Amino acid sequence: MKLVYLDNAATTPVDPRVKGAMLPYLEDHFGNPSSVHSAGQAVRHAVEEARGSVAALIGGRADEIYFTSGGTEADNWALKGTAWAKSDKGNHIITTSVEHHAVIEACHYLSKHGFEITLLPVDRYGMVDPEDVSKAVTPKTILISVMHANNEIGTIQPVAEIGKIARERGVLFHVDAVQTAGHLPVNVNSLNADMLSVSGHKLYGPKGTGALYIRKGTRIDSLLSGGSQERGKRPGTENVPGIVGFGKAADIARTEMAAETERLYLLRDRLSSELLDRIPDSQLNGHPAVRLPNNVNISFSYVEGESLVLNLDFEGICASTGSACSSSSLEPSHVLLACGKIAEEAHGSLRFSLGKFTRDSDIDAVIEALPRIVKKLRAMSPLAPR
Amino acid sequence: MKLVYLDNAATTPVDPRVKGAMLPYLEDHFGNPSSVHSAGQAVRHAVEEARGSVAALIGGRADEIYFTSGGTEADNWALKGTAWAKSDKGNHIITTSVEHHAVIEACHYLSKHGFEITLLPVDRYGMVDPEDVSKAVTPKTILISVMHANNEIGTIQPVAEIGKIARERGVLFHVDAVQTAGHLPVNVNSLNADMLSVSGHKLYGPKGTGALYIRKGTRIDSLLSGGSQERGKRPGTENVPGIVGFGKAADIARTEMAAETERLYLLRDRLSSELLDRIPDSQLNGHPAVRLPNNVNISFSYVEGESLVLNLDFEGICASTGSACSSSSLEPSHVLLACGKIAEEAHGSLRFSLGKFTRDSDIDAVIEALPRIVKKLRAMSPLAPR
Amino acid sequence: MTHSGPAAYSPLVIDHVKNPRNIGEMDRPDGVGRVGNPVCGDVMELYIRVKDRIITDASFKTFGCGAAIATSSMVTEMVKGKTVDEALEISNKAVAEALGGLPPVKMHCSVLAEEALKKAVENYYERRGEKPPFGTAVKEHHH
Amino acid sequence: MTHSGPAAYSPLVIDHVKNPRNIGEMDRPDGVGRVGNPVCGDVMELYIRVKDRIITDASFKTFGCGAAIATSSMVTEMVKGKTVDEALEISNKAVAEALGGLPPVKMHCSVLAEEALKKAVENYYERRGEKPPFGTAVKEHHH
Ligand SMILES: Cc1ncc(COP(=O)(O)O)c(C=O)c1O
Ligand SMILES: Cc1ncc(COP(=O)(O)O)c(C=O)c1O
Ligand code: FES
Ligand code: FES
Repeated sequence: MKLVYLDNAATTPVDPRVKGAMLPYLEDHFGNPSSVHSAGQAVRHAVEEARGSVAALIGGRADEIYFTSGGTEADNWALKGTAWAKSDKGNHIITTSVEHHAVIEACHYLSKHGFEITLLPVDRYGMVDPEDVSKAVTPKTILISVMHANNEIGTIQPVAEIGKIARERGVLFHVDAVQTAGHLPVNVNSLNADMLSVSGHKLYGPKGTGALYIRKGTRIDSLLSGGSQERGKRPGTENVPGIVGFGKAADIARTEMAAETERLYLLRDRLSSELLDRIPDSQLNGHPAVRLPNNVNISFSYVEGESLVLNLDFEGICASTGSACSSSSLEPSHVLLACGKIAEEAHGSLRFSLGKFTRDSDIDAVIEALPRIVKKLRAMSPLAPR
Repeated sequence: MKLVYLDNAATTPVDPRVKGAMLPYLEDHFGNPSSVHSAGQAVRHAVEEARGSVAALIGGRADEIYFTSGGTEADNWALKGTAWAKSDKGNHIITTSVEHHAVIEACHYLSKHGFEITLLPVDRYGMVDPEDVSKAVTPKTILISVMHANNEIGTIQPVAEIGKIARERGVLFHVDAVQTAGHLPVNVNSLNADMLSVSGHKLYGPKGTGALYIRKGTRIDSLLSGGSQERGKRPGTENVPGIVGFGKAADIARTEMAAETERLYLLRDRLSSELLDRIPDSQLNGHPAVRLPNNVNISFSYVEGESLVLNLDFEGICASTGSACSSSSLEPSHVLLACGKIAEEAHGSLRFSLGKFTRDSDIDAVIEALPRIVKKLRAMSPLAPR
Repeated sequence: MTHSGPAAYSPLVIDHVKNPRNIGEMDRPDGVGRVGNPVCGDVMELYIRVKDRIITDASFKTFGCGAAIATSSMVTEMVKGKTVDEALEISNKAVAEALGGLPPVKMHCSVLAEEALKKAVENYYERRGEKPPFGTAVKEHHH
Repeated sequence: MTHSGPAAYSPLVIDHVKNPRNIGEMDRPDGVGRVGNPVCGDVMELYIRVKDRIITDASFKTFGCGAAIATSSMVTEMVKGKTVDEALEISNKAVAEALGGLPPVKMHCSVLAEEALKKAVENYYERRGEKPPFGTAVKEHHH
């Protein structure tokens, strides 16, 4: 069965060109970039080239890019590293109620260590009001952290406006751009971002790679202590093949983004309007217009998310549900609840995230299968009107 | 020019079988192991299999293995995670003066946060006295951290004895086994280790992978906050191809270790005795017998380490120097100083670390080249006797 | 990408999610049990038909995850032919085992099936004006 | 594995480490400068021969890293033909530039070369019983 993979927000396949770029560094070029000898220096150059590629993708300078093990580490570093470095200045951090767990949980951790966290509300589309950010700033505020786009519902936040406020108020600004870098234009300067998180495996690069952009002059503590890698800020032998692949993925994304985005908008809108048309009692989650080009998130009343995902999987379609019912907690998606959904609706949400390997036929497959599946599940749901 | 790679303690080449195991996870099996659908579950199995392989390598249970981005993260997690989790019980940590920077600097960080660190001395072979460990324990001691074998001079520490002391005194015990796991038998139970660090790229696995063994029931804080990966203790999308490769490398190491070790002892001893014979004013660093099967570390009076490394490199030989003269600090190796070497000698040390791709001809190449090189450098050294 | 089956579910669980047995409301059942809470993402309704104290038929309706669906489906299979009192002996563990096991995080879903069955039997006794052979009613499924 | 050259050194630095120019002690030099400290891992000795205030020959001995060797070697090349006063103008930056640049962490090594040269010229003036045209002696190279 050909797989219809529509879970690109969870992770993307590695672009064959990325794999091609990585292979030499899994074989011949295995040196440690910190080594003085040629075997080490051969790979040092490759790491620095990749740094330039990631910098170019987000409009930063190469010496402001620090490679990490992924988006989670980048987010944790930005939040905790700033908190510890600035604890003499204040203890207040502003973020939103729809951030990724990596940010929310880092804030939770900090709140147990004496920091005060403001979780800003969002409107029913999941959008933050910059006014609210402005009002939340106090003399004790040391950091504002807002995601560029939401991973579940795709809503794009007004980060440029928020960055302007942060700059005016003299507060550091971190942007979690894990879902946008490589997919939409991201520029640390127009966003006034002091820190920005990127993850390699969300843009057709390898898993286990990520980066934190740290604007020159920004005070931040390191999470890890050790050797002098990454200019002493992030020790540990560099994941060279991963970094090289991440750099290649950044290069490809930068040059192909514009055309790809246009293509995705068409696929996305067709998928979303067909499903909403064909399936009664369904509603789009997230902002109808200001959303990621690859995200379709719909709630289907009376049915539960995981059973939707399973039934789609039986037909070779990979999607995901925001409902955390599949984890040990029975909490529905914190994002959908923040948008004002009742728990029952939140449990029945389904996310399709398109990617560059998505074709028209993939969309057709979903449009054909899902109405049948929803019907079947509703027939056995004790909540559906009889 | 064929490369004579004798820097396996810095990093190892990836075993072709490891690369073979990884490739499918860079191509077809790209799913996110946390995803419910088949694309995710296909890789979930592979991650759990790798966990079993790493567990088997160190005699632990699979559910006591937590994958990290490398040895540095594992060390930092063990030290800082224990310190924060146990700060209600005490604030004293015992370690040695010859640990890797990942441990030493983590301790330095903790000392700035109210923890008291005892850096135990070593004898002239770099070995810790278990008696000293025993004497250093106070009611406030929460952790003892001792490396299994030293990465610079190869000396193997009496970790089993130290583990026994730790257990008797009710203190947690962490072992940095980055240089031994996969090279010598390591067993968390016979070592009485509560935590143990491993790094993938030191045992013919991929860079960007590592693991911390955490004995069931050990209280430890997480360094990263976020999703529920690694049973909630180490969030972030798993580096699947890396983890699979790490697992494969662990399997290979476990089955081939005994034969490989025997082979290395012979090569090691030939290299070391020939060099000491042929080059006057040279002395072996580290313990003459209780040392890693792959480590030869020699100081050559009157010459500096980096210039030795460079001149060897001109002849296609990759080695390293413990001297940190190549970094911005001019400090000589903290390990050699701890062994009582004077700085001048410490600056002239050279480390050859053999590996499973090392052949007799590689040893021959060094034996031929190095006497010439030392002679050349001594001829231009203002310190050499005229 | 191979297609190895979703979740960490056993093949039998998958089979029951794919083809749930005994779906649907029952016409004039002899006992009905409803447990769960839509807020928690799971609601289960279980119907039994009883003749001479023997459960001759069972069916269900479920809103919930794969494990919830599979355990509902399996429990309706398991009770058929059993006496109502035998049915009360069916534990959530037995249902999970009959399915070839459940992932640890999904064990709580099998509790729903056990509770729904107990409630249906309780309801059967109630309808007959009898007292069920157990002390107190099953507690509500709260989170 | 390709062999692309070690360290982050320029090809010219590598060339000077491979084939250092003007190695060795000089027989009856007109000026000698010794700087550095074995404890720090670097000691440099620079010898000059001077005729009519023009440096006709220079040589060195160096214990140190690649950058230390290359800058020693390069500075002995650069001073030949210059007057002693012109030699005093040679900065560490000029030496590094002549070598095609040095990695940032290695710039401090080039300071050694500048200082050794200054000391050699100073020593030349001393031997002649003259005062050098600069105020104070170069400071010792401390870390
Ligand atoms: C918005 C956002 N932030 C952070 C992360 C964490 O990234 P990673 O999985 O690379 O650790 C993700 C992806 O899971 C994400 O979508
Ligand atoms: C003893 C020891 N501990 C820790 C490390 C750090 O491991 P990694 O480079 O994988 O972060 C190393 C290697 O550099 C090591 O030799
Ligand atoms: S019913 Fe919600 S997790 Fe199973
Ligand atoms: S002389 Fe020591 S680093 Fe150059």
